[in-house]
Amino acid sequence: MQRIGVFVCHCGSNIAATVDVKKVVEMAAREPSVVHAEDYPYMCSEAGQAKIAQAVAEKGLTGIVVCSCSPRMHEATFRKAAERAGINPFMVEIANIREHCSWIHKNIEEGTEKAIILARAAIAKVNLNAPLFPGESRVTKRALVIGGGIAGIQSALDIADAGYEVDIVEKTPSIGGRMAQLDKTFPTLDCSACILTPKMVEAAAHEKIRIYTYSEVEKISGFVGDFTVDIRKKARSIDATKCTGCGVCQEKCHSKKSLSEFNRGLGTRSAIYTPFAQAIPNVPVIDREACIKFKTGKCGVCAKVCAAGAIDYEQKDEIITEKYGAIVVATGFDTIKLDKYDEYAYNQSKDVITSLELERVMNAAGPTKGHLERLSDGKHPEHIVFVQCVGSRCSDERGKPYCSKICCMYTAKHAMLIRDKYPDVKVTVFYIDVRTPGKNFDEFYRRAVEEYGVNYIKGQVGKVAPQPDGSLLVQASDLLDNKQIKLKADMVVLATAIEPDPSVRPLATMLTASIDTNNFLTEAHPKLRPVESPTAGIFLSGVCQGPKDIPETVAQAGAAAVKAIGLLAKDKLTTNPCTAKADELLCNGCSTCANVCPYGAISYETKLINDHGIREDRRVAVVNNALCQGCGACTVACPSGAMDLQGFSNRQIIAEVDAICR
Amino acid sequence: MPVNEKTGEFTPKIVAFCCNWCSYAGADLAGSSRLAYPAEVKIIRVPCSCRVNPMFILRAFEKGADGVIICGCHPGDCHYSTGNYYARRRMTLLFSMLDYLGVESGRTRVEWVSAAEGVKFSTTMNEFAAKIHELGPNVRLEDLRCKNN
Amino acid sequence: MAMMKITREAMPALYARIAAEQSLILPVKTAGQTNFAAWEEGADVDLYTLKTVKSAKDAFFPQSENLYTCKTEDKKITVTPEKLTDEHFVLFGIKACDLRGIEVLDKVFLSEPIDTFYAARRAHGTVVALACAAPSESCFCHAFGIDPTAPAGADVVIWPVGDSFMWQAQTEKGEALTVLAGDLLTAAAAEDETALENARTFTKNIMTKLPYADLSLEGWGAGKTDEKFNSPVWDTLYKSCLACGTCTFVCPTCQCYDIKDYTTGNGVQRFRCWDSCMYSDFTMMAHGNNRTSQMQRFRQRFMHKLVYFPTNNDGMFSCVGCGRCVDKCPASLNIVKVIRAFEKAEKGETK
Amino acid sequence: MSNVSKTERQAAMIREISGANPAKCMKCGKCSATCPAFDEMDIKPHQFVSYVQDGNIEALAASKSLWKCLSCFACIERCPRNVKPAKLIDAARQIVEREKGGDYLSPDEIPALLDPELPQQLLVSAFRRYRR
Amino acid sequence: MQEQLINRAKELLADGTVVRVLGWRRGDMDYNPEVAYFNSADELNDFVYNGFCGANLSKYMIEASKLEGRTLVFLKPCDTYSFNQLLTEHRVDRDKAYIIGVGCRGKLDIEKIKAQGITGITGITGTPDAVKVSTIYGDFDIACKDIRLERCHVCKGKEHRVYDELIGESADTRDADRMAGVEAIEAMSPEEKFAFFRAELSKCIRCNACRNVCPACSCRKCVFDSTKFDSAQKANTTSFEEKMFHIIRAFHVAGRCTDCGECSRVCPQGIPLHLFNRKFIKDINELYGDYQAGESADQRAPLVSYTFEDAEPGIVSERGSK
Repeated sequence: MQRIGVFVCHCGSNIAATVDVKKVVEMAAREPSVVHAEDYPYMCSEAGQAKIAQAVAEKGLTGIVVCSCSPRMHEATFRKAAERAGINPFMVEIANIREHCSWIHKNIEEGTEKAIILARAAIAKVNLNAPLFPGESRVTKRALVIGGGIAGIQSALDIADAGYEVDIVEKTPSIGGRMAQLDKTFPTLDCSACILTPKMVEAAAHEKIRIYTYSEVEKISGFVGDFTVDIRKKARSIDATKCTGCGVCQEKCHSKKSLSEFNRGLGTRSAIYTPFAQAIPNVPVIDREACIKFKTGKCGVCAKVCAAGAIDYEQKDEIITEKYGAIVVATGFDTIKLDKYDEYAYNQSKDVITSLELERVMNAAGPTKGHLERLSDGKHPEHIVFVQCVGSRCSDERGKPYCSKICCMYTAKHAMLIRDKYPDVKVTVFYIDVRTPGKNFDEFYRRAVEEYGVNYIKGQVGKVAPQPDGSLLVQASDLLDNKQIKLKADMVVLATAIEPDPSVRPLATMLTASIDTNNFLTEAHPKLRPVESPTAGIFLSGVCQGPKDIPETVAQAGAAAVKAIGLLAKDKLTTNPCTAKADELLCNGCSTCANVCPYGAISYETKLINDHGIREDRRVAVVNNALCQGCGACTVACPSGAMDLQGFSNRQIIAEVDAICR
Repeated sequence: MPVNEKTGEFTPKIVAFCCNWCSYAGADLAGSSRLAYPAEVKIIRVPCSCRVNPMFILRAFEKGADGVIICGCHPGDCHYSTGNYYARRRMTLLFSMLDYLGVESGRTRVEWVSAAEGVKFSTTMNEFAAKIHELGPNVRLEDLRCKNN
Repeated sequence: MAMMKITREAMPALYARIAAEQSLILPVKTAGQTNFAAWEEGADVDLYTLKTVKSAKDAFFPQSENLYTCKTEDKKITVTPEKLTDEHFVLFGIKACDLRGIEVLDKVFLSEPIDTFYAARRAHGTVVALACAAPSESCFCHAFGIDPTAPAGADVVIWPVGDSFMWQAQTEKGEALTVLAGDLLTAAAAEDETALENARTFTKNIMTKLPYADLSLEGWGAGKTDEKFNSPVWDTLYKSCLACGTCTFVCPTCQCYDIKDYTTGNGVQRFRCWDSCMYSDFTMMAHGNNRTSQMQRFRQRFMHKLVYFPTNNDGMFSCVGCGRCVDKCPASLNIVKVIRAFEKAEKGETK
Repeated sequence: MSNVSKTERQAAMIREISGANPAKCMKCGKCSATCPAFDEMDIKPHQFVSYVQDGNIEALAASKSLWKCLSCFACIERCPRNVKPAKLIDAARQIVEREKGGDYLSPDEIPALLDPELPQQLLVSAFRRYRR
Repeated sequence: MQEQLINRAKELLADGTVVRVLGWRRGDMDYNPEVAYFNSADELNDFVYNGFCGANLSKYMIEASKLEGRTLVFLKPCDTYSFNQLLTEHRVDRDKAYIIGVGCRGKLDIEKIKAQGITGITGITGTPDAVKVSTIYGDFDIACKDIRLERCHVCKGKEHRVYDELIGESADTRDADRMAGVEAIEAMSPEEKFAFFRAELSKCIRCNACRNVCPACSCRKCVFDSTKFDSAQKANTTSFEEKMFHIIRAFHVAGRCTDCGECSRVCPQGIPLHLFNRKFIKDINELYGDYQAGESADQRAPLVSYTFEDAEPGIVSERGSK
């Protein structure tokens, strides 16, 4: 039998006011295994903890029950105190007589009676507690960053600067991401490429960073500190070691009609291409779907013109297997498809574009060389209408229920830039609310209105109708004037909702990281652990976690990097000892437990088992303590009761049930 | 039948299994917000709602509990990502079986309570306790050996 | 003692009369199955079913009974032994085979050290036996020298004859019951006795036609351990055994029990309950089990009934030929198959 | 007192009949931007939602708008919040009709009046609107 | 068909495909053949296959899988579901089994013959449609459809789900609604339900026949035999005593039970145990989509899967006690 000490805390008057603490001590002392019981005003104080040490020394306690506040508050405190006193920390249980008792019950009799029962339940549990010892697992000192946009680049740079190796996996041919597609950035209006390119170069040049572009994560196994990842390096059809990036192949390529992904489909590119001029690496890829050589076997002009002999039509996908201690997910976003929004005529008129497309139109390297013109006829527009909240804040299945957060600001930016460069163009913005929380954000918006004369109208656009003369009829409401208005516009720009990049879903499955209903990765805690995934060793960077602008993304990327660095700085990880454990003698090897394990922590071995003298080879479950997080799903799935959870064992919980019901 | 000695009223025994991450924290919040609910409710902390074995529930009834409620994170919010989905199926089937055996269906309940829902925790417990009062003592699942022993 | 008679219509009144004085245990049909149970108003008494599912042994050796209760109060433990029965009861409608089963149990429980729980029940029970009229194909009581038409060892024997039952007290206890029955009984006439004799002859005649009429126990009995124990026959026989306890629990003579504790919350109830040597955890000890294979467990059961028990009890077999195992074994195994398999194997050997 | 409760009852009825929840409205005005009958309405579609929300049913019932809505359902189609202004309007119309009391027609009279060219939707809509 | 099976078994033994045969051996009555291993052509002369070979041999394959060499096993269509389920759970070794899918036209229940008041049976002979029961008290002709096992009235069909070869014709003998029994109970008031189950379960003698025959209850050590869980018990002392055992047993096999009906067949007290399992099956089908355990060996059982939109447990009280 255990020798249990019970310590009842007054918590000043927080507990003592509605629980007769002395009575709890008296009743607890009567329990068979209790050899010591006392009360103290503040158990969590130094003096309170000293009481524990003293009682352990004097009475030879083997288990401790502290009747106090929630274990979520001070369980760790008392476990440490026990450890210092020479008792295994897992021999401590807390009876929550504050949050679950004294604070909610006014009647002292009721409160005392309940506190006594809660104490008994904790005593009953401790009776069955066993010392537990945290395990250790090693940490591979290398991080993987998935996604090579500004979030991924920043995280990688920060981790690498701390002295750890980092690999970036980017699915497109170049790093840079969405930010590379932007023309200017708010609220400073500096050129996006001018601030991004140096970062890209820095990442490429960093001795600790390896960049796998045109590559995707194929398989992830392992656990925090020890992930094994298969990366598929797609065949570029170019030998990157030979390519000089001269660009002649792209000029000479006969297939030039593929839509440019980088220009959002507004311009074309050759079959052999680098997405944009500053691409890193500056090594083209051959789009095998478009390449004449691959389609017909003829052509091969790029190979002929390549002085370096870098073209390799035979190149195959390559699988690279690498170990990582931490993974940063920075998969970013895309804009939603507008197929379901017929009323905005996006699919009917070339002059209705998304804001991201406008970025390309405004950009000097874009399809119009930076000239603001209608994509249908190249004419200079006289009136541009911006529509806010297209697909954002929608509760129907067409759009997204959340606010995309960045649209108000970039629309103000676009309006301002247009008015600045082309003062003759009239700009009207239809908004529902203008949301500008951020440093210098509202000032920026006000400048658009006050200094640049952008016309903001509160009211949503109901319909955009292409007219026979090529103009667009915009029908909207002006809620402040309570009027319905019809405007003639030459271009309409839709502030299209953003959504997580579709690649995140299969990735989340591979990572066993949870995602929310909108496919954003879930953070471990929305306030206190916003850059960590609930799955240990996975960190979140950028829009994959939720909509955010560039400064926020960079800030979060840095935060994720710090968390990853914190992990990589450790040589060993201690693992939570409250893990599942299979009793080999009872295990059927049926795999039911493995089917419900969210962490893939259960595997099977065929072992020679000696079952009370019967020796036979049996398939039995083995739990990987480093992977197991202790949820207990397996323990209930297991019909024979072979699987049990240490610290919350079947018998412990049953003892608590019995103590409460007696 | 558990009876308050002074008032002579039926005072039920109610066991609440709360997952550590959401519902237990929700109960803590109810406490720190001073949102009262009957002292008849006693909480057992489990790591996840998927840790609740149907045997625990039957055991509680056998030992004289009059109501058992399981609280976990909202579907989709499980700390272990999927635990409450399994719990949901298990409990649905178990409750259906108990109903089939003629046990009053109000004696068992599952409620998803997040760490932020102190109010919901308190209202849920008040409602559940009221329901158990209405149903009276659990006779059909108790084990007579535990009575008076 | 005098032969009396009671009509079938008068039976309910008899039950009520007995039950008013003491508890009455008799075959009652519940949810389609007939088992011995305490009579209560409206009970569906069923004397027609030849074999109750379980034997009547529950009346003296219940499937589960408390031995004592430990109650913890603070740090004290109080132990309260279960009170021995001090109330009289009547066990009504037991068949000759089950009655022999009780005789077997007596050998076990009433020899030193005496089982006080069993002894108290035996002392307080009055046994009314019901003679068989229409044996079934699984009956083989005759192989153990039992006459189903003349149950031995009862306090009262009754015989179904036409619309009545013949009633004859065999002991003083039986006489007392006859007195209690009072005017419900009438003296039997000469023609009644003739009818009874005819009925018995008819039944005995049927016994000779039953499939197991020729069952022989030759080769079994006291002292046969060595010949049987190592026989290879066991190896093939046990294979279909499911290791359930059906045969044991329906058997009138199986007397093994386990002692277990039930935690009530404030202490422990120590109870004993029937156990089965067919169970893998039978006599489980810290080091394991002394019979590790189902073959060994299977062999144990039949060796015990047909060899060990006779060896220790003057040749008395601890099988009564009730045939319940024949009827109920889920795997269609039974003691007759065992006996015959050996017979066949041994004949083969001598051939 | 009775007036208040009547208003509340009516507002609740509108919610029930329409199956729409005006509280979901985020005041974007897309319904009014879309409405083909906007100019003829004294209370505009987006205001309709506020009126129901505020329990200002009397004014709503007295409005011209009630009878100007074409039931084209464009607002329902485009509403990003699933508030269904046209359904609210339709529900208000029903309430007004019900208060008048009495059926216009008995079911027996209907077949004779049916125009085979009549769109079925209108017919069903009419039944829904005018039945008690 | 019996001769065909014996001959084929002899061939397979002779050519070394299998080293033993798992089948049914002639009993001491016409109606009680027992499960047996046959190691030689000689022993196969006692092999029998008739209407009383209801026993499902799948579970015996757990032990047979541990033996050296391959075992020939005869599986009826419904038995193959159990075999598949055992395969899913790694409890049998497919390579150790040579499966002859044996034809089945419905199996007979001796209890139903006895329930007609027939006793003193000396012989049963017959065709697939009717049997002649000879007794010392006279002879009786009975139509097979009146004495089929409960499971045959709700036959899962004549398809074998797993086999190496097929011998014999099967027939789908379904003539009843599988869920009718469950629905009848669902329609009762809580008091009636409780009274029904208390009466049935009070008969239970905890002989464990239901558990031990059940192909889904294949645990090496049942929780109810294990001291680890504080659930070990052999028999209790109160009246509605065995509810815990039966509820938990049904729960443990929920989603894994193929509804083979062996539990009800073997219960010495005639408790309709299938009503527990079918309740779970019905709920699973209604709430999570139709699922038949053992239909194939690579299905994911309903209790180890989920969807985001699963019904909430509150649906039980919403549906109400009808």
